[in-house]
Amino acid sequence: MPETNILTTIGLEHYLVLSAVLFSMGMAGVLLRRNLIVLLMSIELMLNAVNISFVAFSKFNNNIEGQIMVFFVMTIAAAEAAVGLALAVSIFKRFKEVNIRFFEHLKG
Amino acid sequence: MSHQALIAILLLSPFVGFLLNGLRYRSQNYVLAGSIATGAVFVSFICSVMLMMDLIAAPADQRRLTANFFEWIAVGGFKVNAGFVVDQISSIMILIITGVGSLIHLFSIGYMHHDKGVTKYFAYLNLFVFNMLILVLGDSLLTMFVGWEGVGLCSYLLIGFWFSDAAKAAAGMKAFITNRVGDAAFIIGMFILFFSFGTLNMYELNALAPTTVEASWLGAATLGTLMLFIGATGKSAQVPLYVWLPDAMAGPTPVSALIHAATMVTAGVYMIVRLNPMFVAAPNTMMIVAIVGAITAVMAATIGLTQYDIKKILAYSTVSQLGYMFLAVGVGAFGAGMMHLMTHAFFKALMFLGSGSVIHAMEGEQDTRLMGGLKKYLPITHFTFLMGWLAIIGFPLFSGFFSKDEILWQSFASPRGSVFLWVAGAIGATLTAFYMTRLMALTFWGKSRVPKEVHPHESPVIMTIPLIVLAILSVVGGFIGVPHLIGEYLGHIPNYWAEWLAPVIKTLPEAAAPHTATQEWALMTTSVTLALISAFVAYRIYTSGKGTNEAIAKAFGPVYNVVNNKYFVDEAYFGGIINPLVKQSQNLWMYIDVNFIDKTTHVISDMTKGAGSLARSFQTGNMQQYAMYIGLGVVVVLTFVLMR
Amino acid sequence: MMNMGTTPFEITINVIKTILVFLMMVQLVPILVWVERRGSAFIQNRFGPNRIGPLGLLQLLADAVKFLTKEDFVPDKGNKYLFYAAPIFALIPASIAYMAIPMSTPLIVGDSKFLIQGFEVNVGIVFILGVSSLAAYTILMAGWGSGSKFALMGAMRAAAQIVSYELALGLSIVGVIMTYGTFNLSDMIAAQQGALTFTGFGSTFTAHFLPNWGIFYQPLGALIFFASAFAESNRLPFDLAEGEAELVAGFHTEYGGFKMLMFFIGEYGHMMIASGLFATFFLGGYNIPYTTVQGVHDWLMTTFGLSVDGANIANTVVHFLMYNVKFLILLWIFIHVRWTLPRFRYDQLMDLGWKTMLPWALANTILTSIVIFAASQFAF
Amino acid sequence: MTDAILFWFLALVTVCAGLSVILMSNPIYSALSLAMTMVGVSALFVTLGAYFIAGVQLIVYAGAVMVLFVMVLMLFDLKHEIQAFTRGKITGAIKIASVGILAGLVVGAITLGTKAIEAAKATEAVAGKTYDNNTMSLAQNLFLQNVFGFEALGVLLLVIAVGTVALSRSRGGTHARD
Repeated sequence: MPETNILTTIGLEHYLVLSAVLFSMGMAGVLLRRNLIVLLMSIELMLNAVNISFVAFSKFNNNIEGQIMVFFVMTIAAAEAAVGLALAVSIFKRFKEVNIRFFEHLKG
Repeated sequence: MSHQALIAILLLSPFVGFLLNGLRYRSQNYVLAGSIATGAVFVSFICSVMLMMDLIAAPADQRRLTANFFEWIAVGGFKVNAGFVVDQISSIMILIITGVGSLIHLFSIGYMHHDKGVTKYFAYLNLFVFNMLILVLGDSLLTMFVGWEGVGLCSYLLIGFWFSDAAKAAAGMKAFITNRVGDAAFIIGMFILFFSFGTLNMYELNALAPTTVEASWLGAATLGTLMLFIGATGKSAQVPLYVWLPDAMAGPTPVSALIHAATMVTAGVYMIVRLNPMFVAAPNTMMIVAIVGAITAVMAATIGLTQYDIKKILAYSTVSQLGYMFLAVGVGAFGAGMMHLMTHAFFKALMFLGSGSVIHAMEGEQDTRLMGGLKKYLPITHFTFLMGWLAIIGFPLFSGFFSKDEILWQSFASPRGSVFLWVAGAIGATLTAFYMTRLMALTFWGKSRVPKEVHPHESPVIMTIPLIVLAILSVVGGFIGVPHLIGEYLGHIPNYWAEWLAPVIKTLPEAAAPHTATQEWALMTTSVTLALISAFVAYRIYTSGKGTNEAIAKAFGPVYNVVNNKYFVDEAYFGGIINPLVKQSQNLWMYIDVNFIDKTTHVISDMTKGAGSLARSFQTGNMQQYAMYIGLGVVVVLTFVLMR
Repeated sequence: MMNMGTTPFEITINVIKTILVFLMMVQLVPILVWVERRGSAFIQNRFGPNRIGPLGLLQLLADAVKFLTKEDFVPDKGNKYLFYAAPIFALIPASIAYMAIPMSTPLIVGDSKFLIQGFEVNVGIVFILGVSSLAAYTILMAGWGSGSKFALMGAMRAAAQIVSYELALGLSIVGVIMTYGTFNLSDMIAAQQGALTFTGFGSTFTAHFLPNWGIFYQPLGALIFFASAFAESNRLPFDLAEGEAELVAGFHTEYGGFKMLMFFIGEYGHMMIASGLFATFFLGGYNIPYTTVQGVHDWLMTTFGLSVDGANIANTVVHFLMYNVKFLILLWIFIHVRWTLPRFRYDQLMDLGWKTMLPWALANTILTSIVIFAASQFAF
Repeated sequence: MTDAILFWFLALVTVCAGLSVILMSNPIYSALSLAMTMVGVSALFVTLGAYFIAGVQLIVYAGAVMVLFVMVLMLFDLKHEIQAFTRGKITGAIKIASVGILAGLVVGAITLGTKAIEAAKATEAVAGKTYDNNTMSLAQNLFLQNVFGFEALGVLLLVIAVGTVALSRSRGGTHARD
């Protein structure tokens, strides 16, 4: 394997590490934030991180299936965001509350 | 235009008609709906004629126009194309379907104009024509089955067209369920054929059919064709699955003419003719086909003797005539079977439309005991009905005469025929003459028994034109296939029909026993004479007013009772199959289900409940805690993977 | 994605060209403002600005000075950062998107080839749609940052309207994309040369009296695109966002001075994108009707005796003029519509978008795909 | 070299924007930062040669999904959260620790995994699928090999659309009947 400079030669690892960092940040957001909508946004962040690794694999493995997966992930993310926001809006309208701890009352 | 385009237009035209009417089904504009529907079928008819001319122009051994639109199913080695074929057999069928079909559509405009659901009615009718064309043109059994189910659906929809009447809705369901029994067998037949021959394409199947005759009952061809035939008994109303057809008369009368007389019910016959090499290779199946056909022909005819509903009589007559067709194909006379299919389509459609005209005139009354003497009110209907009557009783030189005579002769003379089959056929012919004459006498002749408040009137022109056209066809239609013997006698009329079908009909491998022309003349004369005598007797009885219900019942005693109750077949089905099934299901529910299955599930559910109350302590409702569990789980899994 | 050339010379030219396109876009705005004011005056039987300079043209300069010297005002309840950021962000999507529209045939001098557009994007349509969809943020930022109910309401309306009509807009283009089989705007324009020619069903029909424009293949798509473009650029009859009667001035109620001017540039930028895209998709782009690019090139060479390079340059100039003719006519239509049509009600606007435009655009897509499939499969 | 600069720049932008998504106490800033992240991710897709996906990312995520988020947040009109982060010191510590461990593990897995991939590639040589990176091949793959998934997603979207309308329908509004 030829000597490569980590700063100037960009390879698969770079994208994957970036993706991992973004994913962990999203995860931290989901675990730590209390605003329901910020939670949803953190999930979007995680999905985007995954998308980066998909496209990176697609490019470096010469396989277009990765981009197809991104396509699917985007669709599902859009669907999830739509439903999540609709739920958030209807709950907000009724209870004027977006704190995630409030939802403990829904456990039944 | 290329024949692919012609076939595409032929198929799509009724479908477009269906969409145009179906999408505005609430409309009550009967003129528009009727014009769209009739126009659509008429376009198909023109296409059929053009295709037929193409076929005639082609050399005799190349008469096959195919159109493969796309590959429909491809799973491993199993491939089915959306392929459609016009050849000698299907070209006749499409001409009948679209030709008779457009006449019946035309008739419907007049017949249904007062109905609120007229647009829906025409949409269904067009959908039926579309499905029937798929059934007929499909080049594989699966494509045929699509049409087969499609026509079943349309039949259900149209029988129950006036679904607000519970009895009529029930009749629709009865037809549907009875057909399901046959369809299951049809599917099994397809499985067997595909398993044994590796294809469902009918041309390939015919080419692959065993060349030697299968003596065993368990051969692939025998079992497969037998199953297909059981499917056909459902669709074509043969013993033992014929019970739905008489009830199907609950639908509008033009529907009975189109679906339950001219086209759909003949699908079984068509299927057998289409697969004739396969059936020829299975003599055991053919024997059963012939016997079932003969039994049906006689049994339905006897039931027809006692009915009083004008449409019921015609329905039993249809069942009986279908029995003839199966008798014909069962003894290997495929050409004769097809011929009778065609002539029957003409005269039975005519008679159904005629009965429709009568019912129209009687303001909805169907009971022949309240008719009589309608000849003077309905001259055109009477005259056309008369032509149909002459055709069906086999009056010499009318269309039914040629086809029925050919069937009777073949049932005797064919190597797979026998004298018993001929006797059954002759009895059937005699009975046919009797009950048809009875129908004529009760309806048109004799004294009027019409109630005072009803004023019969001749139907409008739009209804009488189809009657006249069909009457002409019923009279002259037979000359297209004049049997050799009579043809010679009448001045060397060649048998166009047999010549046309010869390339696609496989001749029986057995050598025919030698028969003389004298024998043929003798049998023909016998059957015709019997029919004419019985017709005369019936005329005398029923025009004199002696043929009342009570009089006949007294004369025949218990026999009348049995026949009048249709041999108690419906009751037998209820007592023998349906009620025990219901009862046993109830027993299963009351004892097995409650005591055994429910208790087992209760034990399991109690266990789950217990485990659940344990796991419940983890369910705090804090979503972020759940997410944390997931994260920790991922951490554990990843650690395990990395440490490995 | 962006091909900025290989030699330093080409790179320099390309960078300068990008800046030029941006400047051209920005400089067109004052002229359009003047045209709009004079045009509206003409339509309403008034004089309009006619005092300063010939035909009142110097009014623009005076306006600019006025805008620059106005007080830099921030509402007390507002959010300062968003309030400042919004007008700046308003410029970015509009200008980036506009740069991707080709304005003339590539200029070929010797071995160098220069595209007459900011930069070429292979998936041009997706790029332009994507970038211009970012415009919703500016409006939301402005509305929220102003800290005023009117501004927020206007922003909500505008954003909802943009998101809704983006669907119809995107779907109306799908038919075009399918017709030409490419996302590349230059390829699309190249496919619209000459006389109207339809190939399919195993034969070719040519209508010599019509140019080979997209509008003849996709009339419904063109109509929907045209209407959605009005909504996307918040112009009348869809300018609910700034309905004066109920919302004072919508999301830029609190803005004034230079920031207001930047919103103006953004709005006119969207108009220009819409006009440019409409010309590209449906009116043959920079093509001169009935001719091909090569045909014009040959004609220039034979008629004026130009060299190949000279003809190339002349060809580019001619086509650039042609593009601008179409572009300006479309811009005039935008202005004309604004001053002649009344405004919709908000529920009518939403109904039109979701219940009329969207289904029709979908129907157009399906119909187009069926026709394309049938034309390639069946021959009569 | 240029692609390295581009990558580091975009990585910086994305990570900074991502960080501000989870750190900003005003959810509107979070949302706007997330939009910025989306744009950055889209640009990263461009550096990876996935132009169409980049455009779709812009249209779907940045242009539609995030606009919805921002609109909803502005409708709620939450100026500041009183408490942005969860309380609970122990669980909080466990959460942060699990995230940290996760990140570390993933990075470790990547460095191990990519070496394995490189090794596998070296043995596999160049022979394999030719990677025709254009929209056409993407479309062909999507509509030939993955058409079932595509259709299933279509059904999902329909269900979601119906569900969302059912959820958010309310009395009043512009189309009130009662």
